[in-house]
Amino acid sequence: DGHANDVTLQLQWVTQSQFAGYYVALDQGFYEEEGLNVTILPGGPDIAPPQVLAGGGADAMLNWMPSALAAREKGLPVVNIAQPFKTSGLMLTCWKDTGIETVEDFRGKTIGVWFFGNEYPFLSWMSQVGIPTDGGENGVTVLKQGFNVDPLLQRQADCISTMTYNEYGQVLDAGVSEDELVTFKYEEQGVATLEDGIYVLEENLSDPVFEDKMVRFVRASMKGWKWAEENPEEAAGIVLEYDETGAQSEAAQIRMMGEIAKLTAGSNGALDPADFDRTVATLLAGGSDPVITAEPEGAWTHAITDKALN
Amino acid sequence: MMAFASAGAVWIAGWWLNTRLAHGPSSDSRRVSLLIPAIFGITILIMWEILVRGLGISAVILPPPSMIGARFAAEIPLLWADFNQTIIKGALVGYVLGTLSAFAMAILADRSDFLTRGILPVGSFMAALPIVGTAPIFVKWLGSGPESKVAVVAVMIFFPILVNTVAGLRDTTAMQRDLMRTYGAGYWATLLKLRLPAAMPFIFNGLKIATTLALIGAIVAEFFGSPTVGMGFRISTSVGQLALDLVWAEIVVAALAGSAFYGLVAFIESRVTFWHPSQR
Amino acid sequence: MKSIVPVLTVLCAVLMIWVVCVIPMNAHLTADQAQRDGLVLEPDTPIARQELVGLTLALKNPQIIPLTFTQERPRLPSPHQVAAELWDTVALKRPTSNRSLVYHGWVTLSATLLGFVIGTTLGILLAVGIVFSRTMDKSVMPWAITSQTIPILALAPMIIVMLGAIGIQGLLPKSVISAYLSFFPVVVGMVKGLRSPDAMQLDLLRTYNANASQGFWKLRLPASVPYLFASLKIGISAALVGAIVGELPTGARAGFGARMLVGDQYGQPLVTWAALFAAAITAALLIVIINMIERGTLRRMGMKAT
Amino acid sequence: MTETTISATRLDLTFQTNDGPVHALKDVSLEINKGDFVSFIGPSGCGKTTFLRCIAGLETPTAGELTVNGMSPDDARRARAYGYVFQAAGLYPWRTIGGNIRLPLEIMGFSKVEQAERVKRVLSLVDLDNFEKKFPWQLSGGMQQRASIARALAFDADILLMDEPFGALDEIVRDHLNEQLLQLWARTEKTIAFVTHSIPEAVYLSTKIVVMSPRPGRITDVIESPLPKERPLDIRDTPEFIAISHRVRDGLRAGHVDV
Amino acid sequence: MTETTISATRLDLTFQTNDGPVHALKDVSLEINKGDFVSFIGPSGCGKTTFLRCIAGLETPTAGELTVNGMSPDDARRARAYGYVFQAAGLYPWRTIGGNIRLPLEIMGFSKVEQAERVKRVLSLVDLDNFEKKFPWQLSGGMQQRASIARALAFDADILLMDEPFGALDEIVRDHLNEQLLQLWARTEKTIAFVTHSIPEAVYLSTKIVVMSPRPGRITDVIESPLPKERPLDIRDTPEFIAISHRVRDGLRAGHVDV
Ligand SMILES: Nc1ncnc2c1ncn2[C@@H]1O[C@H](COP(=O)(O)OP(=O)(O)OP(=O)(O)O)[C@@H](O)[C@H]1O
Ligand SMILES: Nc1ncnc2c1ncn2[C@@H]1O[C@H](COP(=O)(O)OP(=O)(O)OP(=O)(O)O)[C@@H](O)[C@H]1O
Ligand SMILES: Cc1ncc(C[n+]2csc(CCO)c2C)c(N)n1
Ligand SMILES: [Mg+2]
Ligand SMILES: [Mg+2]
Repeated sequence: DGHANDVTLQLQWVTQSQFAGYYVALDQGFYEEEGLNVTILPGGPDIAPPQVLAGGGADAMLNWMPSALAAREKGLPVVNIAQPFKTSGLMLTCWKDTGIETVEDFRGKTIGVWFFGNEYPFLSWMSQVGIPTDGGENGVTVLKQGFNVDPLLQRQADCISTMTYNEYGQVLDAGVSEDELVTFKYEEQGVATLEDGIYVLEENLSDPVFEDKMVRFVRASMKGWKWAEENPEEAAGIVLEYDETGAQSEAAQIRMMGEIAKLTAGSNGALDPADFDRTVATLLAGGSDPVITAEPEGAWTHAITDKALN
Repeated sequence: MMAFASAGAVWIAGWWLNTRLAHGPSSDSRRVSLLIPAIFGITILIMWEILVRGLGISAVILPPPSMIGARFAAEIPLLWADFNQTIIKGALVGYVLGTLSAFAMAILADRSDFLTRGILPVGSFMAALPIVGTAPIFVKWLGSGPESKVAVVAVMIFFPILVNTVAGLRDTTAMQRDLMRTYGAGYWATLLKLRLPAAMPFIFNGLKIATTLALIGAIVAEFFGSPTVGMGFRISTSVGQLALDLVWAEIVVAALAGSAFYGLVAFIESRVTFWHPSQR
Repeated sequence: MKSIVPVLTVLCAVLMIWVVCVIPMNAHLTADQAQRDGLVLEPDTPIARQELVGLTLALKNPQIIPLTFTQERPRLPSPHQVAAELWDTVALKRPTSNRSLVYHGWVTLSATLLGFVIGTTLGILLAVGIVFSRTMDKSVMPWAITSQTIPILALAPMIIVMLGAIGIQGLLPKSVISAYLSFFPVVVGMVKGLRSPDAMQLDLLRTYNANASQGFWKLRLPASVPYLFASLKIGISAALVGAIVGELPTGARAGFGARMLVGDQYGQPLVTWAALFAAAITAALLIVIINMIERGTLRRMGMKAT
Repeated sequence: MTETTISATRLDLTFQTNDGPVHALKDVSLEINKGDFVSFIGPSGCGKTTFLRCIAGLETPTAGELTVNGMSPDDARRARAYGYVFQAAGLYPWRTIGGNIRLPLEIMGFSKVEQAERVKRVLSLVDLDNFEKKFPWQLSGGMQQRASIARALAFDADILLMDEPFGALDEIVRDHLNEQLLQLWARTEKTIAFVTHSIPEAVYLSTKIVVMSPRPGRITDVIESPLPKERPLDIRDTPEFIAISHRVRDGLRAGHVDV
Repeated sequence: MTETTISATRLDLTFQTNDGPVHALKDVSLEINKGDFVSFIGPSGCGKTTFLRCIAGLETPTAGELTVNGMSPDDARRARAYGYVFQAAGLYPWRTIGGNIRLPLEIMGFSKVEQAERVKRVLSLVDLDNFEKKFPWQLSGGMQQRASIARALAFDADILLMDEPFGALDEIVRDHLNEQLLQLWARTEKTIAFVTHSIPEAVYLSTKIVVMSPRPGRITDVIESPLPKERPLDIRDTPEFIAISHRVRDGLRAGHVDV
């Protein structure tokens, strides 16, 4: 039937180079070569991709693993079928003149954190280093940060969450020079969690038609990613073409593509179980309100990538 | 199919009961006029429960009312903290501030026909600025704390109240005004003894609209930046965690608070404008 | 026409206040930037400057005042910046290009109009039901009020997801949100309007033994027309807000809402401000159109439009 | 002339209001024959309007018997037995004068041609020939009142109920309309119930004058007029006329014990 | 009695309306002396109200001279020289009857004690002793009109301007209030300008009757009444009274060319 070749992918943010691989695959006809008819749905600040998946609005979604594991515990069995992003791009960016040099200096400071399922790595990091997040003298005051860098520029927060590929560049674009800033990469703090994996509903995987479709989808997507890594400028140009808002700037997207390439570089698409275990360990080490309460079972599979990458 | 059939049956039963009550002898008593909407609401809830369970809709899309109720009961301290942050510190403060400044502006505008002509169109233009656009700007200016929520609410309710108050202050008949002129009454006497009382029905109209706006404004503004407490914060983060039962519990709080607030203002209105034909 | 001079006066006043506010609002950012560019400033660290309010800072360092008006990422853009951005994106871009606000305006407007039609129709039907059925009056009205206390931004993603689940995407989900926001003013106004005939006007029909449908078409409906128009004007701007709200979680593809979101996310305040003003201008135009229809209708009906 | 059109026996009507019941009509008995012109006169608030509304089936008496054309008032209303002129003109502002007069004709299902013809006829009856296309607010108060009379005359109801129809008119216009009304009545043999505050008007127009006393509204006097059916305006200077006027005034005064 | 209170010379007033100017008053000249009781009578829409409003400084003539107590009407208004009774009662619905009467007293700064005393006095003058605490809508139309008269009498203005104050009242109450008004006038030597549609009322009350003709409103006749100041009600049956009435009626009829 016709659905055998239709794939809808739900992104977790608006069209930008973070998702270049998929747009490249679409634009360069990699999906078409696989006989696929792919629709990419951009996301937004209030849309939860797992919810879209649950409602049947999409076949696959991109998600950060903490959020996906939380969804599993909420009774929505999503499974990671591919992990194009090897490394985490999440970090905290702070003003140097606040005197912050080490994590210990966070005490008494105000820190902007993204919520919406993205807060868990931060919370578990803080609980690992023993800093309370209740806003007391000795702890940090947490702000729910909007998805922009204003709290830092306006000095409403001493540190904010940034992605290496996007928000950090925006801080620099605002005229701030790198040596006014101090950054803490989650990757370097040992609390990195997996970002931007491809997830599907577990029940669908038992359907061979669906499985085959995903194999082709992952294969084409990875081809897209590798193409994008090699041709960052063109990839950014393709992303811009698909940006319906018309508000993205070329320079920013090219820079983003460059940073993204660093994150995808180490991955052939298959999830590295060691990264998974580290992610789970980080989350289970969480403070009073952990994302997940137990070691997840069957949250990832190599079934798809094994077929796709051969 | 079974689900639709039983939901339909519940609907018919509820409607039948309400029709009986609405046409019954004591249909205007306070008790019955609370009972009827309550029955309507309960009917909807039962249908909701039946449909969600019968059609197997996932709880991460639409949880059944029983689950929402259970979550509500379990999270009362959390809900209370959120309520306190958003409604008390945000919406109410903004409501008072917005109302007072709208009154002040209305009285200023009202002093001259020229100002009124100028302020009303500009005012309705400003009122058309959508909150989803203005809220992030206020968060940027005033930070994530309650101050930005207060500002959003105050700005949002400012123009409805201003427009209503100005319209109300002008809603006197020529004869009522002429009467004051024959007494040689000055501006303030006319304002206090004629125009303010005459404006009350309009002012309350604005105040009632403002109650629902204030709530929505305070909650929505938290979507764009907030401390880690508050109804808008909870709703937006819980959606991300797929804790839809908690989202709906917060929506229930918003609906209860909003209806109570509206009811309170309507009650004061009936006391203050007892003389107006619509209240008799 | 008599209003033009007063409106312009008030606009001038607003602009002037705006211009004056630009200085303190942008003073800190401007100062930080100016220092990086080599200017010597009074408190010479950002932290120290943070202790001062914007106005004091600007007065201590008058050389930064002109710079506050030309910031690329201002906290408060100056009016000419917004005007220039509007001019650029409205007049200088091809209307079919996605960099043109005309294009985005049309995206939002089409959802707005569809939602407005749905909401108005629903509102009128509900009002008729409420006026003619006591059961509906008693049971539905309180819930109509309650429905408006629910934060729409919380419901919007759910509506989009639920409709997306049954395969409805694009215009309609946004219009549903528009309709949700615009039906309420119409219900309230129409109920008031349909109930506005006085006892004598009703009694007159009773003496003719008119039936309910004659009462509706010959008395209640014409009597409600002025109320209807008043609510339509509130309803249309609510519908516009609804469409914009719907554009945030639909994946921010196009429309004023998407522009506001992306402008906010990528640190381009001018994009946000221009979209904001374009939205308000659109609302104002829609209201003007309804005003004109109202005048024509009321004049044809012989009721003087005031 | 002995056919009874309206018959009221021991009518009682009490309004329930928030501060206690208001006894508006008490023990009212009255027979009105076909072709009668009956005027009701009495102090403000004595129940004249209320009684007229009872006849019209717009208000239900709390006790007593009331029949109109042998039916209950409500059945008579359904049978469209009467035309009613309210105390105020009550024209619909969104209809022209012609449209207002056409309203009952539309509801009662007259043909378009018939409608147009009748509108023309009644408009000329009340001297508003050129005003068919005008809207109510383009007319003076007195003209509006005439239009509302025309509206009640447009469909030929046998019974006319008129509540102070000439209240807001000056004496000259009033005299003129009084004459017109008498002519119409004489020509059509309608039964007319007419409320007024003016003693000369009541005496000039009526075959029967009903004097009422204030709350609870009771009938204190029913005067059968000995005046001939043909009544020029200057009949008002005849001794019979003055005698009846005095009797009405005395009856009225008796009701005003407290003044 | 020769002190001039109100003096109008060649007054003209044209309203600018959207469909052309309306010439409401034309070439109106009139002297009213202190202590006069002047009635204005004329067809509906002839400008009676407009003239009264000019005197009260509520309307500005487009041409001509008008002085009140030797001042401009506006200055007289500011000096609170008169009490005005409008054509409709116009009570404020959010104030009780007592509160409505107290309104001018509050504005003019009377003491609380004085206010209470005056309210009591005028309420009894218009026979509303027990209604001080009631709200306007709890009274019949006639009672409301009496309350509005009481309101105008509460502060002792020298000039009373009354626009059809007794329009909605039945004849008996009207007679009673006519008598009361005459007594008050005799006792206090107020100057009264009084608009009415009733010829007997005008003749019974006035020392001077001004007959006006329709648009553009002009004065067609000014009749100085030869009746004595002391006027029992049955003076209305005297030949002088009837003679004056006829003269007024003729003057009025002359204005109604078209009816
Ligand atoms: N709907 C009502 N509810 C309560 N009381 C009423 C109602 N209608 C009339 N009344 C009272 O009934 C009495 C009779 O009123 P009605 O209108 O019949 O008087 P009326 O004789 O027509 O007076 P008027 O000459 O002023 O028109 C009055 O005291 C009035 O207050
Ligand atoms: N504000 C106004 N604008 C335009 N025309 C007006 C205005 N006020 C009065 N007129 C017109 O001036 C004329 C005189 O009106 P006025 O109210 O003085 O009449 P009146 O003699 O008091 O009549 P009535 O006996 O009906 O009270 C009328 O033709 C009226 O239409
Ligand atoms: C719905 C949703 N919104 C935001 C994020 C976090 N996030 C992921 S990518 C990205 C953009 C960075 O430029 C951000 C903010 C998320 N995970 N899910
Ligand atoms: Mg009556
Ligand atoms: Mg008048």
